[in-house]
Amino acid sequence: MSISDRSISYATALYEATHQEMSRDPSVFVYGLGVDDAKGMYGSTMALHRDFGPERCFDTPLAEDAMTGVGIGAAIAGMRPIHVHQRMDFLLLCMNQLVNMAAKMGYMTDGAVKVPMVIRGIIGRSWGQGAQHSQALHSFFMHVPGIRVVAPTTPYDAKGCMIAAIRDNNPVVFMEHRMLYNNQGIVPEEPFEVPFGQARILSEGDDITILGISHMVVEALRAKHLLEKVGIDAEVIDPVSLAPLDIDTILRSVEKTGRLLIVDTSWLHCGASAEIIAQIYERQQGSRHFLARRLGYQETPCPTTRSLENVYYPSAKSIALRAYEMMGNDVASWVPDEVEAVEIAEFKGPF
Amino acid sequence: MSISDRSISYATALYEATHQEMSRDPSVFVYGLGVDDAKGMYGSTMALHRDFGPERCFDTPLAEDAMTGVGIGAAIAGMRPIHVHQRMDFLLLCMNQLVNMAAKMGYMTDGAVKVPMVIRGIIGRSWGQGAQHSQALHSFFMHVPGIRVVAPTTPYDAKGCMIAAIRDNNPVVFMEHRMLYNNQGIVPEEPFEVPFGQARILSEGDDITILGISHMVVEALRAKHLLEKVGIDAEVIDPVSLAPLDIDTILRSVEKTGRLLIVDTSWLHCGASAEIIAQIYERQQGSRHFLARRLGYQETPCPTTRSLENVYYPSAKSIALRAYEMMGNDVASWVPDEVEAVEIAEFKGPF
Amino acid sequence: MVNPDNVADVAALYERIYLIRRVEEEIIRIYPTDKVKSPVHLSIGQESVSVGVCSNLRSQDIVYATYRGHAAYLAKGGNLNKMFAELYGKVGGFASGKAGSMHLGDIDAGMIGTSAIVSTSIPLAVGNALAMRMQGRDVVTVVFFGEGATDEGVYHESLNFASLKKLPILFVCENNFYAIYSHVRDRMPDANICERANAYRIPAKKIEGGDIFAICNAARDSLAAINAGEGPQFLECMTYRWRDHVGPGEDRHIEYRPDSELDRWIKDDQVARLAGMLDAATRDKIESSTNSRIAAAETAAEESPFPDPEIMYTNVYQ
Amino acid sequence: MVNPDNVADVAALYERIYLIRRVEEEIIRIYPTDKVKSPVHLSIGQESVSVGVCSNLRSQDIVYATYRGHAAYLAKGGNLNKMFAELYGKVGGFASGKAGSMHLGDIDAGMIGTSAIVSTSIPLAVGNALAMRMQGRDVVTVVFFGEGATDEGVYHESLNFASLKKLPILFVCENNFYAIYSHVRDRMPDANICERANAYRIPAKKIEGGDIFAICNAARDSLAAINAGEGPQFLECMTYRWRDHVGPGEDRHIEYRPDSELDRWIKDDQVARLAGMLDAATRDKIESSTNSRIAAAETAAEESPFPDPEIMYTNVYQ
Ligand SMILES: Cc1ncc(C[n+]2csc(CCOP(=O)(O)OP(=O)(O)O)c2C)c(N)n1
Ligand SMILES: Cc1ncc(C[n+]2csc(CCOP(=O)(O)OP(=O)(O)O)c2C)c(N)n1
Ligand SMILES: [Mg+2]
Ligand SMILES: [Mg+2]
Repeated sequence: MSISDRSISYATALYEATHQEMSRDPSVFVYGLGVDDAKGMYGSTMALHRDFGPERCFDTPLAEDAMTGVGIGAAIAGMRPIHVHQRMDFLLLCMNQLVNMAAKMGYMTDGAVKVPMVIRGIIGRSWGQGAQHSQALHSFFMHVPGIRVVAPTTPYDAKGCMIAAIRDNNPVVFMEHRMLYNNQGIVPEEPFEVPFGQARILSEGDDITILGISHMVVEALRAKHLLEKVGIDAEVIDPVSLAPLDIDTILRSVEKTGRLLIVDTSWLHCGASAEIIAQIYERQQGSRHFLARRLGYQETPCPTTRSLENVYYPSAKSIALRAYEMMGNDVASWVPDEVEAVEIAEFKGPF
Repeated sequence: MSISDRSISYATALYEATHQEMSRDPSVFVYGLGVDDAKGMYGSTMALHRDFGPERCFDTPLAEDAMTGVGIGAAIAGMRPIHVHQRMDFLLLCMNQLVNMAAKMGYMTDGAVKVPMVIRGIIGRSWGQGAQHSQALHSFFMHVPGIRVVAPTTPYDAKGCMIAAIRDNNPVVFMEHRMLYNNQGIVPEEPFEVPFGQARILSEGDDITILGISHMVVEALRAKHLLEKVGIDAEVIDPVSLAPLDIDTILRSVEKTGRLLIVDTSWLHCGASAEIIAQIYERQQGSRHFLARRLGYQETPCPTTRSLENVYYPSAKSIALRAYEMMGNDVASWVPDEVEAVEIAEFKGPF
Repeated sequence: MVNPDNVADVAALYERIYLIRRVEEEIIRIYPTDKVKSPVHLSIGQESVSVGVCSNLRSQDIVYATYRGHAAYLAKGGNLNKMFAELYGKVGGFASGKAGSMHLGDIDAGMIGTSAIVSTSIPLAVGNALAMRMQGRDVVTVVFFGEGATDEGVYHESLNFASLKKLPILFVCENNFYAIYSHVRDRMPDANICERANAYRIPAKKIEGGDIFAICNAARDSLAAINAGEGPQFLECMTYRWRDHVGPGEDRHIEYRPDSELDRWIKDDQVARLAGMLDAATRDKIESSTNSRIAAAETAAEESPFPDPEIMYTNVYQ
Repeated sequence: MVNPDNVADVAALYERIYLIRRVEEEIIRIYPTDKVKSPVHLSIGQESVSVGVCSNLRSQDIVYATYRGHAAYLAKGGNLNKMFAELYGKVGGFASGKAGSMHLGDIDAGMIGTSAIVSTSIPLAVGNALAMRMQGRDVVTVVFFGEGATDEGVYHESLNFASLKKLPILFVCENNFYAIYSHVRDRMPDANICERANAYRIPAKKIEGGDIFAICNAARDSLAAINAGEGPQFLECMTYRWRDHVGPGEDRHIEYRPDSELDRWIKDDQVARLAGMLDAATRDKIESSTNSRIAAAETAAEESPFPDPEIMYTNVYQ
């Protein structure tokens, strides 16, 4: 295996990025509940405290609000903190610090201070996580000027975005979906940055644009394969970064296909999917028709039982069916093959 | 003056609604920082503690998070709390309780408990409020299933929505814009409910639909008058309730005018304006062209100085100009008259 | 006062604590079959806290607890069949499978649905106590939480407010030394939880060793003080979790805590202690009837169907 | 140790405190002209806290304060011209008018921008102290906050963490008894702020009466302890706000506090006290130079232009 073909997991990619940046820059440190425990945040912070000492990778009291403020204060003082949250839901405890302080300190001082901080929020989906351990809150942060939001899907982007996030001079909400952690992908060993604000066309197609966010990119790719069997050629886009958002790439794709299906890992109302449709529409201003649809969590809190969970989250199948319908077909006329989402089927904990 | 012509202010309407409901139902109580002080929340809670006793209208420690939880627990136990926040920005301190608990307790118990609670959030705009005292966070709550969001503009709707919110069995975020408090309007004395999910066409027109949210409805009406002078006939819509949202009424208007300008009291990204455009577009699916534009806060934190504040917020003038442009005109070809927003010009505190 | 020399007292406690222990052992047994497809946080080793406190409660009293809530739910008299069906994600559960293990609760049993976000139920319990006062109802509210929850700001805000208003509430801290794998000494400069409660002018008592009789009696005294209008009371009950933080497994291999520490607590098992105080006949009777109840609950849960998709959309709004 | 018998010491304190008092009196004078079109939270009556504490600080030390931050800013050596221009919303302000009175701060003076959300700067100050430790820098962090801020959960989380990590930080509570119109007794079962700090194992001292010399000396001792590696220290300085919570006005008509209480504090005015300890010549010199500085700052602020709209879009991201 040549170096350039090296395949590692998403979790390892995060780990490697963090380790490399900590080696390069002594101002980088990692903290949060459990970052130095034996599970090392699904491996992504594993043993960093051994390599860099307990001052640069430390556990904290259960105090998301103050610990966020501590990170902001440290960032203002020249450090580059990475604050890790086992569940993105916990960010609800520190919205005040993130929105009122992190997003605004640079502006309120007219640039005299900056807040270079990474906030890692892990979307907790696996099974039976229920209403409070399954939420993705990217739209909140997309709403607020002063915060960047990235949601890489591939190990390559996980590494490149993490390095870019650490080096960025602004608070960056770094959204990770737990079902991506074991995904493998080719990732260069040397450090590199994936610049924010550039969407990726993961797979070209002429008939319909399917934009997935985070783990939904994986499902969208699976849906593409299903759709191939009925002669539909889907283009799959991963925005990678949500704020800034690369609307140009999405727009070009939609202008080609005339159809846009957005699949989010959250609810739709006032979500990323609404913003993308609104921006596409504002850009086009009726210059050309296009069809647009959104898929995401059902508009309910997340139920715990599997029979409802299976319906709650979009899947390759529900994406394919919606795309099929958008191509003018009757959904009743097609039963897509069952595709197993291995990362979901094989999940057995650590819960 | 006959009873039916009685004109009262927005603040008085809120007060009257609360007073009437407290008289009717002993489970209603009001709490929050300063609700029982001499200013009585701009008059809206004035002296309730005298009429109903300090148990039913009380000040609290500065503890938005726990005090929200206290309200939720009391609501579950059969009370109907009204929690008042002097600034909507402070809701950032209790997002966890609102999103993880209030919005979900009913669902997580499959209806065994309910959370009939009103959360009053006052948008702090006046002058020089700066980045942390001027935010409107309705889009956050619109995103989350299980929460209702209303933003009445007129004294009539303020009273009717407040009564409906108190009687509703769900958490209701009740958004009030400070520049509306002194607005006068005709309001029946007897209690009445304004049902959620019904938009109002405040003023009919054929050329363009201008949808304002909260105080922006007032500015939209002013813009309509400006536009009349250049022969443009705007229809002005007030959604009144944002979740549920009456998309049908908006859609009908847009189908008539072919143009939709949404003016929000917040940022645009993933905001109410994005959601409305997305829903309209999903409903129409290219069946007819329409133009859509959004106005709102500039995509920056709110600056304190007046010279920037004046640009930061949409105004009658900026709305009129945008509408004028959407009618196919060159904006450089028209200088609208200056209109004074009296509620802003005359504002002198209490800050 | 629970009397260790009174067989009826001991038998009543044993019946409750044995049920809880056995239910969780069954969960461990069943778990690998993937019937409970949800995180479980077992109380094994900690049962004496819930049982000791709840043995003093009346049916109208209200309990709030945490995601580690099996013990509290059963100690408060929760419905075994509904609980198993809920763990299995079936319509027979009290929340049709929408809740699962982390959101156990049942208003009929006087336990409100629990939260998976540490510390967030505490102010709700305070709000419940406030409502009881406003409604003039003779109800005491009890809230269970781990020592980790005391790190959170909302905990402090809640204690301050409860004390300010002298509300009828009993705070029960189940101090098992760890929050996941993090020892309390790595989270507090000094684990002086009672002193901190005192700083809010809340009388607090620490009970060592998980001693079920001491817990019973301390709870009884605290409840008496609450009923006498003395305002909130606080118990810090030292206890120990035998299993991993989440899931059915043991966790010795993780090596975040000394084996000897765990072994010491296992030696002091309160279930075994109570069992040893009863004669064989009494014990057998309790055990066999308990085991039949559990078996029946499992069968009922098996037989209950999964909810249909339409159930998803109910009770989002009330 | 500040020596009341040492004229130089007294003169230095007077120069600082007189400046602050006069600046705020000027704000009161100017306010009706609408030149300061923004809420102002005056420190009049409370100046001795900032001046007493900051008289012990070195330029490299860092201060965090609140929306009631004029006194702290000037006591820390803030730039008068930039401050006036900022209050006027002009480009000459340290934040080009984006900050205003509620977000006063100036990294050059070692005071980081303040927050209008009560208590939210406290963890930032703790983070600053953490960073100084990590960077091995000889810097002490001081954070000022009102007694109202101690109600908030984040305050507790911050104290706990600072003490856990033994960080070099001085917490200074300016206890003026009120949060807006709400007395501390209506917010805490007992206003035992020092005891609560002690519960986090942070040594705390209460200073009565706003006594500037006592504050100076207590701060000096606290800073010495911090420099000796003893971790965070705490001062509760009793003080009093003479004016309304916000705005330039008096507030006797609101009747939320007894006139006699205010009168007693006015009688103990620390500005007058220091003035009385100096001979007329020294005093005059300080006063006239101060007044010229203020007049110059006002003129400069007048002359500075308002920011152009493009300025709005700068520094949203860095
Ligand atoms: C606000 C919040 N932060 C972090 C977590 C992750 N978490 C789940 S349980 C737990 C430990 C809680 O410890 P403790 O309160 O002592 O309860 P125990 O699990 O020991 O019963 C943590 C950190 C969470 N669920 N909620
Ligand atoms: C989190 C939050 N809650 C409420 C407010 C409204 N508010 C502004 S100042 C203030 C009083 C704060 O009192 P204290 O901390 O004692 O400071 P002081 O004003 O007395 O200096 C309140 C409640 C706020 N700004 N932030
Ligand atoms: Mg614990
Ligand atoms: Mg105060």
